[in-house]
Amino acid sequence: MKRTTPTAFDFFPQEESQQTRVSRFFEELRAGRLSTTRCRKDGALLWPPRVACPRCHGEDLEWVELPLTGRLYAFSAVLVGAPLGMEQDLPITVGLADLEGAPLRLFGRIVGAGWERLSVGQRVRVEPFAVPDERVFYRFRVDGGLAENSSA
Amino acid sequence: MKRTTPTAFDFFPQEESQQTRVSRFFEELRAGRLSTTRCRKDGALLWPPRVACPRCHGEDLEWVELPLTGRLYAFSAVLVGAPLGMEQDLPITVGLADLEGAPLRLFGRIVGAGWERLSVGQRVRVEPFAVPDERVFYRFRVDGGLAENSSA
Amino acid sequence: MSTGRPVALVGGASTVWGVRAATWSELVQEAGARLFAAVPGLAAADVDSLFVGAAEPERFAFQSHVAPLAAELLGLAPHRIVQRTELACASGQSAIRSAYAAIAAGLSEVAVVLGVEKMNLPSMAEANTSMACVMDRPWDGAHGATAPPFFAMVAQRHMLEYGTTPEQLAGVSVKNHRFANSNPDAQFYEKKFSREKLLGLPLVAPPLRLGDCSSMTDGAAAVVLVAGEKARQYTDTPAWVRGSGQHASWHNLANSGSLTDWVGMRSAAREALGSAGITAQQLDFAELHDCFTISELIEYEMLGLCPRGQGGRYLEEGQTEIGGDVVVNPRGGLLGCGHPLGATGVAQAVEVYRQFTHSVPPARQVPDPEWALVHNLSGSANVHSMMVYQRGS
Amino acid sequence: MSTGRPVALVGGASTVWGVRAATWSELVQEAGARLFAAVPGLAAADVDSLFVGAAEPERFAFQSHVAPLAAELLGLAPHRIVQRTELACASGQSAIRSAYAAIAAGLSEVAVVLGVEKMNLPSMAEANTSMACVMDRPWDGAHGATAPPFFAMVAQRHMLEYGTTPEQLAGVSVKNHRFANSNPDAQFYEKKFSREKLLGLPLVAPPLRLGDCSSMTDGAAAVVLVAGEKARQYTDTPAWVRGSGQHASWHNLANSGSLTDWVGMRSAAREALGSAGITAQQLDFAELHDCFTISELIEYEMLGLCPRGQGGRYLEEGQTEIGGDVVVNPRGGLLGCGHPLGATGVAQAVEVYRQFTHSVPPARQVPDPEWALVHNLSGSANVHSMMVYQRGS
Ligand SMILES: [Zn+2]
Ligand SMILES: [Zn+2]
Repeated sequence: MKRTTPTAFDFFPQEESQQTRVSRFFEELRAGRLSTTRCRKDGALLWPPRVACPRCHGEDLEWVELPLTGRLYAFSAVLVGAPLGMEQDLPITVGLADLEGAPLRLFGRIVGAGWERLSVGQRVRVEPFAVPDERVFYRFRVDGGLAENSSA
Repeated sequence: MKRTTPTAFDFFPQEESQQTRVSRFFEELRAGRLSTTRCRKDGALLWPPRVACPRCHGEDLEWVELPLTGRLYAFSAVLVGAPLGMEQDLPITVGLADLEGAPLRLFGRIVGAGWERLSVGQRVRVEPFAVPDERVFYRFRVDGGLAENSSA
Repeated sequence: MSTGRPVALVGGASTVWGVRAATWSELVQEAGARLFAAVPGLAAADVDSLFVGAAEPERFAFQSHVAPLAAELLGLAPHRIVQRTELACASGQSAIRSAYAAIAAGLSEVAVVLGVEKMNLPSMAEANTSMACVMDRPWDGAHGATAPPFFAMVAQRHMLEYGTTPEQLAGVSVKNHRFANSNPDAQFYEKKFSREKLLGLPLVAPPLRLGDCSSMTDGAAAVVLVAGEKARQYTDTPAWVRGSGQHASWHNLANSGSLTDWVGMRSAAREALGSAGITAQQLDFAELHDCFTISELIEYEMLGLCPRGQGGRYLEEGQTEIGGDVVVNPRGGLLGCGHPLGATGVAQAVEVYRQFTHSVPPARQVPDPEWALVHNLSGSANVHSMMVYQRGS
Repeated sequence: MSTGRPVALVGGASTVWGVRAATWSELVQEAGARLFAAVPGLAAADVDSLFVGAAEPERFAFQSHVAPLAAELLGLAPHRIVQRTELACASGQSAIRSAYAAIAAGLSEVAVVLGVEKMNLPSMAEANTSMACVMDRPWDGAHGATAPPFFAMVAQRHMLEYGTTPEQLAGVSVKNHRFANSNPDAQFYEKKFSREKLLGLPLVAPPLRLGDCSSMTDGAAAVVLVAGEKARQYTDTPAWVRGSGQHASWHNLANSGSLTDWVGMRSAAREALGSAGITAQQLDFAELHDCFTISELIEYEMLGLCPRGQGGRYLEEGQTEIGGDVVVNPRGGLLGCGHPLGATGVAQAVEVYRQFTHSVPPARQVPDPEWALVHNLSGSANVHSMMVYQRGS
């Protein structure tokens, strides 16, 4: 499907090496892996994937794989006011999740349960999903059952 | 025709009184008249149509009709690099024309002859034309024959 | 504090804000007409510089290079400095700060600052799309996130960590809408909101309801800043710029740290109040950036007006009403006035001048104010901008 | 001239410019890495302010609120001033001017200025659409006008009024491309252009051919400005800011007046040279805004380097080559380096520092330069921005 309407994604696909120096992130994601870059000099784990380290300003970075599970630190949902091309997706549930085993709090869309059934601490799993124009992105899927009580 | 692709026009029609305080310009143009506003206090002829006078900062303006003929002060043409939605129009000839009988040098697109056949001083006539989404705008049409020699 | 020349704000004006049947350029013209009417001593020929605060004219109005366009619309021909500043929701204050620096440095004598935004488009989905690019767009915005879900998460954490209630959130909205009922420029000038009504409005991003969120608004505002020695040519009551502070620390949401401890605001407050040589308790009123109700509660805490987590209680005690510790948002705030991104910071400064000159309706007049603070956050509260003004006499 | 503190530019760096397989944020990161490598004394913790020059990130990169995003990418946490300035093609210089004012006013001690633009998109029609909004978009841009046809009309009038020839226009391009062949950061570093070749390239907007027009370019550049007393901590050869000037007079094309007499540039030159206390003839080199070949010829005239209408002859005499009166665009100009809108003005300042420190290849080194001028026009040459630098020793 060819999209010409602006959405919150790039207007034109820019996930390939002709457009970005971190195309490997998207290649890995297609293969089901979440990855980012880490500075070889000072060990800083960088998100999103970088081409220079903001701590030491060096450019010697390496790719590392990230864990695929995390627990919600906070969440909400867009009930009205979606961007173009996303109106049909309402409500759009989103949240911040602390990855299990990596010092990273990741933001993303949540699927698998509406906001009314979620609570802080809920376990989620990172998964890739297809975006029009042969793109890929990641989202959270509710994982391992829902807690009894809802905090929202 | 419904357009969602950006062009050099407003993305959405904004010629009605629900969107602009100078909707009268477009109404007049539909009727074949070119108009603008003039300051009642100091007589300043304002282009494009204004809602406040930049000279005296008053808001007491009146609508006046402008002449429909002018002579080219300068012109050129876009041969490559058109905006979205205008690619099929290349080459796009444009120019500045001194209106005959009003102290105004108007910019606009020129139709009726390509840039190769125009010269400075060429007479042009202002005409309305239809823009998708039931909009209207003005352009210049080459008027009264072409000069012998071309200056471009 | 600047080591340069003293700088005074000597007047200002605002258009009517709301869903306006007017284009970007028409709003600018209205602001110009009202500014020159409000500051009779102002002559266009004396204005050497123009600073425009505008967040996204490239998207909302499909217009770039907006500073010289605004100059033409205002009938100005700036020959010292002409520029537009962008800092999302704080674009207006950013323009004022630039004018302040230029005058303090001796690079300008008389500067006009214009703030403007046209946000209500025939397609609101297009407008919402534009709001998604205030955050780290490819990595956060692409998930569909705009401001409401972010501040909703902030509210969720504040409720979880401190027990803040929906009723306390609504209390902010009640107060600011009540003040807006005395402000004819406000988007919600004529609309009344009780706590009960607010708590019954639909959810926008849980736990935030419609009344917890500021609006998409069309509007413009303008002020005049001059070198100190020229101030008396324009007014008997200049508003002196006495302090400023600003802080940016992160952008991508992964790097936000605690959602309820806004370290950038604490840093900006230290700089702004410290350079003015006062404490927060000495303020007579403050224009705080209530883009959402939760924002204002946390801002009380970050300013040091109350202990961490006690913003809701501080509000309920009435400490930010007229008669309390520090009046907050007598103009009506973003909640009551609307929030045309680039115009908000400038209109807050207009309110400072109006309060200092006792030229607002009694219902929102702060008694005999001497010190005022203006605050804007921008984006995901990852940037905080502040200025402190003192009334001259 | 500022009445504030002396301000020095103490170093800078540029990314490689061209059609880059890199995003907006990746260009920013590259500029940061190169800046910190080029200025070894620079510590992120000492940088109190960040000024970003960017023209249309909202459209080209669909990203707003770019100053704090850039801060995160550069590893900076500015706690004094953080803002982005927009002035279309002069956005980069506008950011430098803001840093200059802030430091002169005592509001900042150490400031980083970043200029950046990502212009090459998968759809160039989309990019061209964005360029149409630099002019008065609803009234002029809607006719399909972008910069090339406007400057083509300027060239047509200059040819008509003064007899300027296509060969003279091409001469500007020959000179600047030759300089760019000594600049590894330049978009056309490795491309050779003879006058014959240039005159055979296709017309873009008659009478302008491809070689008369600067390109759509991806690139970034950064510089460091500091309070005078701190300059020696960073360099033995500071570039002192000695003068500045700027002028905006109209926006809609109907209000342009003569296309060949740029009164705004004459005003800006008076201010900039006057505040520095020098004449144009005392300049050793100048970075002039050669967005199109005709621009550079008219700029010679408006600076007063030659009489009105004689720009073409002045070029042919070789007066703007090394060995002539005033070397113009030793960096390679916009024609040779490309023109990433927000980055251009910053890269010109980088060239000033490099020339002053004799750190460019001999083919473009100006002999022992002391005075330099940087000029940007923006839009339809309706705004002119200028700064004057003096080499410290
Ligand atoms: Zn590192
Ligand atoms: Zn008038």
